[in-house]
Amino acid sequence: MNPEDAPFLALTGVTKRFGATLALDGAALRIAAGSVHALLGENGAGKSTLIKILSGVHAPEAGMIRLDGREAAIASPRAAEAMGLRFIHQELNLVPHFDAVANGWIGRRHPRRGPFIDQRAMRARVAEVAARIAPDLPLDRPAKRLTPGQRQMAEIVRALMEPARLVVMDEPTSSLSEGEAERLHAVVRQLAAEGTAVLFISHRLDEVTALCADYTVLRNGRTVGSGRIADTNRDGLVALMSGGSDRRQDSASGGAKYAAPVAVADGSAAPRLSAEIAFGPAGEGIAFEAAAGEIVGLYGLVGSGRSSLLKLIWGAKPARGRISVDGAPLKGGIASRVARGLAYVPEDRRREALAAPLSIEASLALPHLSDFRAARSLPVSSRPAIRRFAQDVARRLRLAAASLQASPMTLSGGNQQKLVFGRWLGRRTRVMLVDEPTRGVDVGAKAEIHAELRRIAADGAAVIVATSDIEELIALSTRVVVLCAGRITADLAADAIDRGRIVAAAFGHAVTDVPPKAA
Amino acid sequence: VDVAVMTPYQSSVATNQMITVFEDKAKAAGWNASVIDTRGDVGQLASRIEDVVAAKVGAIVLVSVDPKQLQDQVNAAAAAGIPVIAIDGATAPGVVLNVTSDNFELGSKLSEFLFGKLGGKGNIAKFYYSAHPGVHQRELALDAALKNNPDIKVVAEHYMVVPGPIDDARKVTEDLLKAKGDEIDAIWAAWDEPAIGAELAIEADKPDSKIIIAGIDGNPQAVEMIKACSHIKGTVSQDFDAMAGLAADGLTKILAGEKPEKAELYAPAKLITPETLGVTCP
Amino acid sequence: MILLRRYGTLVALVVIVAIFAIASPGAFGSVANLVNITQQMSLLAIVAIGATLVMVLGEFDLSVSAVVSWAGIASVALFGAGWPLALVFPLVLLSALVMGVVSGVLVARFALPSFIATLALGTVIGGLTFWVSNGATLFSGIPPVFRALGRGAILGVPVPTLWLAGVALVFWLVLDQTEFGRRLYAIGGNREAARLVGLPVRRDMVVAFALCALLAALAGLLLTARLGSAHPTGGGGYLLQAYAAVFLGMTAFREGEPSIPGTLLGAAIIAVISNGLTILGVPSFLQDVMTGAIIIAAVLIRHFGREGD
Amino acid sequence: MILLRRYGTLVALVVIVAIFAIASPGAFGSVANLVNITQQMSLLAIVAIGATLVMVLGEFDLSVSAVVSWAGIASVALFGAGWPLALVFPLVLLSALVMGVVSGVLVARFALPSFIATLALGTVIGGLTFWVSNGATLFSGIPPVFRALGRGAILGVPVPTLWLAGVALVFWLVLDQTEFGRRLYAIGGNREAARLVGLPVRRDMVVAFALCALLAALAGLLLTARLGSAHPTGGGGYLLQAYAAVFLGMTAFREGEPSIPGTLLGAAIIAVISNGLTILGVPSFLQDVMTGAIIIAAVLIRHFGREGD
Ligand SMILES: Nc1ncnc2c1ncn2[C@@H]1O[C@H](COP(=O)(O)OP(=O)(O)OP(=O)(O)O)[C@@H](O)[C@H]1O
Ligand SMILES: Nc1ncnc2c1ncn2[C@@H]1O[C@H](COP(=O)(O)OP(=O)(O)OP(=O)(O)O)[C@@H](O)[C@H]1O
Ligand SMILES: O[C@@H]1[C@@H](O)[C@@H](O)CO[C@H]1O
Ligand SMILES: [Mg+2]
Ligand SMILES: [Mg+2]
Repeated sequence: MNPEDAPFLALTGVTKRFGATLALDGAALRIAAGSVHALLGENGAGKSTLIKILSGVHAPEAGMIRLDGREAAIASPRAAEAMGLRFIHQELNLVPHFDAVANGWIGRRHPRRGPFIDQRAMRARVAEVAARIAPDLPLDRPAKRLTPGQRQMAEIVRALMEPARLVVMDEPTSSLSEGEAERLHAVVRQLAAEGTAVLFISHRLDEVTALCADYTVLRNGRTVGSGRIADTNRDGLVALMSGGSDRRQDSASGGAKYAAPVAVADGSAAPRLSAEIAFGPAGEGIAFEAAAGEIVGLYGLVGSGRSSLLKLIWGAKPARGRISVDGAPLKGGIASRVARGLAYVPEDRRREALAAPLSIEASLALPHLSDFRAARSLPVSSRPAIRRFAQDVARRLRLAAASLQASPMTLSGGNQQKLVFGRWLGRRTRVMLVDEPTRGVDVGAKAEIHAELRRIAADGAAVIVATSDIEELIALSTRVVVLCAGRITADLAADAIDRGRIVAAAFGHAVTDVPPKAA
Repeated sequence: VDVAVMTPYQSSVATNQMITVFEDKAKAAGWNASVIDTRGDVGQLASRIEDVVAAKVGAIVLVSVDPKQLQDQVNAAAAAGIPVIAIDGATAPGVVLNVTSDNFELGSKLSEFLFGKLGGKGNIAKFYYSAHPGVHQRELALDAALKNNPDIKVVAEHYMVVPGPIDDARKVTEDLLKAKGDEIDAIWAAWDEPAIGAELAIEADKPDSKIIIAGIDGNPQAVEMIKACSHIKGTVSQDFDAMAGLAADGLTKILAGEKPEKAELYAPAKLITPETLGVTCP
Repeated sequence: MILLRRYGTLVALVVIVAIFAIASPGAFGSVANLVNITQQMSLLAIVAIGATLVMVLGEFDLSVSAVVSWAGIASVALFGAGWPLALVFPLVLLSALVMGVVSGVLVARFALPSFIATLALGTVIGGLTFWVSNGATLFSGIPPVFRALGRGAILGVPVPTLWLAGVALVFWLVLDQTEFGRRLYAIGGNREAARLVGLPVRRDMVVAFALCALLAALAGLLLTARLGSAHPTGGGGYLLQAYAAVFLGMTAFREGEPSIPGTLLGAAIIAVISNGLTILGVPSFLQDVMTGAIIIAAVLIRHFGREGD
Repeated sequence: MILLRRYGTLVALVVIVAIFAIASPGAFGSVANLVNITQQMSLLAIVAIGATLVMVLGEFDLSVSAVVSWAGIASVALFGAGWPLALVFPLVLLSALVMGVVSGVLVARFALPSFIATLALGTVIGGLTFWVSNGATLFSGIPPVFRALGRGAILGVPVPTLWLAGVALVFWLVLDQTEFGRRLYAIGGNREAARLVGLPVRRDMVVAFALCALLAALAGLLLTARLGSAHPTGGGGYLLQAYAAVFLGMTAFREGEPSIPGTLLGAAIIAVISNGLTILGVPSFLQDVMTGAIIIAAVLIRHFGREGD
C-alpha cells in the first residue's frame, strides 16, 4: 500500500485564491486505495479548502485531480457524489428541522412505496448504520435540538449510508469524547478493511498516529511533506506543520502531564463560584464549586450535560436554585453576569457565537462594546479603540485573517474558534466558563489558548472548561469533574486525575475510592 | 399637443370608460394623449403631476380624483401655464374646467328609485366607499333620502374593498344572505361593481330571493344583467361619452386660448331599468 | 397545555368557530354556511399553497397577485378573440409557468433576492395585464362551460371547494411524500448543505417557483369563472393574505415550517373570521380591528402553551 | 469589473440617470427636476429607512403603510377638532411609537413571526383609521404652518428633501456609529449568539420596531402636509416600495446587509425610474413593464460583475 504506486486519487498543483488570500498554492495530495490517510496542518493551512475543491464546492484556479489514474472533472458536489466520494465537512451541514433519518437520506435515492417515499424503510436503514457507530443517537429529534456531538454523529451516519470509494472526514472527532471517538476509529478501520479509503483531518495528533497509515502535511497552502505515519512521530509532524523553526510548543506532549494547581491569587473565604441547581434527568440537582485560581475540567460523554451545566450558570437557560460568585448570588440575566466579570465561550461557534454581518473586529468587541466608546457617556463606538483591541487579540492568539474588517465567516474553523475565545481577553475575569475551547484548533494555538486560560486562572479567576478532548482535560485541569447523564460521577483533585478513572466515570461507574496517584 | 391623462383609478370600470372615450376624442383632435395611472395611490399622483409639469405637457386631464387633494401640484401646473381640467372630479383653484355627473344627484336618483320599488318601506343593505370623494357624495345623498323615508332602514352596511370590489361584494353578500337573508329587501350599491358582486352571490345561493339591487354607472356588465332579468333592477347611468366629449370640446377651446363658459359642466344622468331596455321581467 | 403548545393554532381555529357558532347558531353554525366558508377560502388557499412551496425554500414570490390578475385578463381576452376553452385554459397556465420559471431562474441561477426579483417581475406582469385589458374590466365572451368551472356544486360540495381539495391533496403528497418535497425542505432548511450533498438546488427552486405561478394562475382562472369577469387588479388582495395564511400555518406545528395542512388552517382562520364577523353584522372598521386582534390572539395561544419550555 | 461587482447597483443608478438625461436633457436633466426627484423620493425613503432598521434584525414590519395612513388621518382629525400643531405633531408620533412598541413586544417577547404580527397589527391600525375618518378623505382644518412642513423650499432645497437628509443622517449615524446599531446587526446576524454574549436583544428589537413606526408616522405627517389632505389608505403604496428600496439597497454593497446608504440608493432608483418614464411620456402600462425590467437589470448588473467567483 505504497501511496507512490498508482494512487487511487491524486491532486496536484491545486491553487485557490479568496480575494487577497492565497488559500492553496500548488497543494498536492495522493491517496492509496483503501488507506487511512491523515491530512494535517495548522489552522488556515488550507485543509478544508482542499477538501472543498475535491468535493466540487470550490473551483480551483489551477490544478488537476486524477481518479484511478484518469483526469477527473469535479464541477459540482453532485459530480463528486456520483464518483463515490463522501464528505463530512468541518462545519456541520445538517438541515436543522430534519431528524437524523431525514438528514441521512438527503441527496440519496429514497426507498419507495409506489410513487411515495417509504418512511419506515428509511428509518430502518439509518438505524442500522447508527447502531454501528452511534447507538445512543436519538433518531427522531430534529438536528437543531441535538448537541454538537450528536450532530457530528448524525453527519457521520449520513456519510456512511451508502458504500463509498472515499470518505473524507474534516475533524470528525472534534466534539466527540474518548469512547465515541474510539467507536468512530473502529468504523474507519473497518471501512479501510473493506477497501474504502478514508481521508482523515484532525488536530488530535495522538489519534492520528494511532489510526492513520499515511499522512500529508499542508503549510500555507503548500504540501510540505507526506509519507507513512510509521516513519515519523508526533514531534516530527508538529515540526512539519509549523515549519520546524516555530517556537510554539505542543501543550499536550512531553513535560509535566499534570499541570500544578495555580497559586490562588486572592484569599477570599467564599468559593469564587458556587452553584446548587436543579439538574439531571429527574431534576435531582447538582452542587458545584470552583475556587479562584482553579481550572476545573468538565468531562463526560456526548449528551452528558456539560454544556447544559455551563449554560445554566451563564444564565442562558433558566435555572432553579442558587448560583453565587464570591458568596453573592447572581441575579438577572447574561448582561449582569458580564458586568460581574463572568465570561463564557459557547461550544458551537457557528450557531452560538458568530454573526456574519459584523466584521472580525466588531465581533471581538461585541460582549463589551461600552468599553470602546469614543466618549465615556456617549454610546458611540470608537473604531480605533476597537481596532487596537482586535489587533492585540489577533497577535496574542495568532489569529490568521486577511483583514480584521472581513466577515468572521471567511476565517478557517480554528481561527473562528480563536475569535470566539479572544473576545474575553484583556479584561478582568472572575469566572470563566469555556465549552470546548480548542475545538478544531491546531496544536500550537491550543497551547496558546491553554496558556491564556492558565494566566486567567492565575489572575484569580475560577476557570471551568468543558472538553471532550481527554488530552486537553488532563493537561489543563487542576481538578476534574465528570458528568454522566446529568450527575457528577467523579470529582478528582490534582493527584487523583487519571485517564482510566475519568473514562470509567464518564460511562457511569462511580469512582468512590480515590487513591492518591503514585507519582 | 401632449396631453397627460392622469388618474389613480384607471382600472375602475367607470373611470376606464371615461378615459377610453377621451382618448378617442383626443386622437380625433390630433392630440397625443398618454395615460398615467398610479394604481390607487394619490400621493404618487402628486409626484407624477410634478413630472409632467417638468416635461411641459400641453394640458393635464385629471380623471376621477378630487383636484383639491393635489392642490399644490395643480397650482404648479397653472403657474407653468399648463391648463388643468378634471373629469369626474371637482372644481378647485387652478382647474379650468370640471366635467362631471352631479354625484349627489346620482345618489339621490338611486335612493329614490330603490325606495320607490320598495314602496317606501323596507330594509336595505348599503355597499359604500367613502374614500372616493364622488362616491362619498352618493352616500350623503342616501343619508338625506333616508331622513325623508323613515320606514326604510339600513340593516347592514359594508365598506367596499378596492381593488377587487366584485369579489368582495360577492363574499359579503353570501354571508349576509346567511345572516339576514329574509330581512334584507334591497341592496343599495354606491356603484355597479358591488351590485354585480351581490347579484352573483344571490344568483348562486338564493336565486328566488325577492331582493332587488341597484347601482350607479350604467356599467355594461350590470346593464346586461338587468336585461337578463336578474336581481339588479336599475343603474343610474352616467353619460361617460358625453362627459369625455364635453371635456374634449372644452379642452379644444382652452387650447385655442378661449375660456370655457362655465367652470363646471354636468353630463346628464339617466336611469336604466328593464323597462327602459325594453324587456319585461316576470 | 401540551395540546396548546403542539396545536395552538388549530385550537385557536376551533375556539373561533365555537364562539361564532354560539353567537350565531342559526346563521354561522349552519352546515350550509360552513360549506360556504370552504368555498370562500378556496381561491386564497390555492394561491397560498403555491406560496407555501416557495416559502418552504425560504423565499417569497410577490408576483402571485399579478399572476392571478393576468390569468383572468388573459383568459377573457382570448375568449373574446374567439379562442376555445380547450386552448385557453392550458395556454394561460402555460404562460404562468413561464413567468414562474423566469422568477425561479432569476432567484436560483442569478442569485437575485426573491423579494426584489418577484416584485419587479410582478410589476412587469401587471403592465402586460393593463396592456392587454387597457385597464378595463373584461367580461364578454366567457363561455358558460368555463363559468361552470368556478361555481355551482357537485353532490352538495361547491366546485371551488373541490378544486381546493384536489390541489391540497396533490401538493400535500408532493411536499410530504416525495423526494422532491423533501428536497425543497432540505434546500429551505440549509441551502449550503443541500448543495454540498449534491441536490439539484437550482432546478428544484425553479420548479417550485413555476408551480407557485401555476397555482396562482389556476386561482385567477377560477376567480374569473366565479365572477364572470376579469379585473386587471383583481388579484391584488391575494398577496398579503396568502402569505398571512402560510405564516399562520407555520405557527401551527412544532417545527415552524411551512406545510400544506398548516396553510389550509391559516386560510381557514382568515376565511372564518371574515365570514363570522360579517354574519354578526360587525361594522367594517371594527371587523378590521377584530380580525387583527383575533389573529394575534390565535398565534399567541401557542406561546402560552409553550411557557416554561 | 471590480467596480460592477462592488457597486453594481450604484453603477446602475448612474447609468439610468445618464440614459434619461440623454433622452430628455431639457426636462429630466434639468437641475430643477433632479432636485425635485429628491423631494419625490423623500417620503418613501423615510419609510424605507424605518424598514431598514427592522430588516437589519432580519424581520419585517408590514404595518408601515397602515401607520402612514393613520398618522395622516389622526393629525387632520385632531386639527379638525381644534388641537394645535404643537400638540398634534408629537401626539401622533407618540401614538405611532406605541404601535411600534406593540409590534416589537409581540415579536421580541412573544416570538410571533414578525410578518404575521405586523400584518395583523396593521389591520387593527387600518380599522382605527377608518373609524376615525369614517372612511373619508379629510381636508379641513389643516393649519398653514403644518402644510409648510411638507412643502416649499429653503434656499432652493425642497423641505421634504431636508427632512429626508436629516433623517438619513441621523439613522446612518445610529446604525453605523453607535453601539445600538452594532447590536442590531449582531442580533440580525445571529440572535442566539447576540443573546449569549448578553446583549439586550428584546429591548433593542422593541426599540427598532418603535423607531420604524415613528418614521412611518413622520412620513404620514409629511405626506398630509404635502397634499393638504389625508386619505384613509393613503399609505398603501409605501409598503412594497419601501421594502423594494431596502432590498435594492442590500444588493448595492458587498455584504448584502441592509444599510442606510443602500436604502437611499434603492429609493432613488425607484424615484428616478418613475420620474424619468413619466417625463418621457411613456404610458402607464409600459412604465410598469419597463420599471420591472430596469430593476431586474439593475440587480443583475452586479451578478455579471461577480461572474467567475
Ligand atoms: N470563503 C472564504 N473567503 C475568504 N477566505 C477564505 C474562505 N475560506 C477560507 N478562506 C481562507 O483560506 C485559508 C485556508 O482556510 P481553510 O479553511 O482551508 O483552513 P484549514 O486548514 O481547514 O484550517 P482549520 O484547521 O482552522 O480548519 C484561510 O486563510 C482562510 O481564512
Ligand atoms: N438541566 C438538565 N439536566 C439534565 N439534562 C439536561 C438538562 N438540560 C438539558 N439536558 C439534556 O441533556 C443532554 C445534555 O446536553 P449537553 O449539550 O449539555 O451535553 P454535552 O455533555 O455538552 O454533550 P456534547 O458533547 O454533545 O456537547 C441534552 O440532550 C439535553 O437535552
Ligand atoms: O365615478 C366613478 C364611480 O361611479 C365608480 O365606478 C368608481 O369610480 C368613480 O370614478
Ligand atoms: Mg478547516
Ligand atoms: Mg457540549
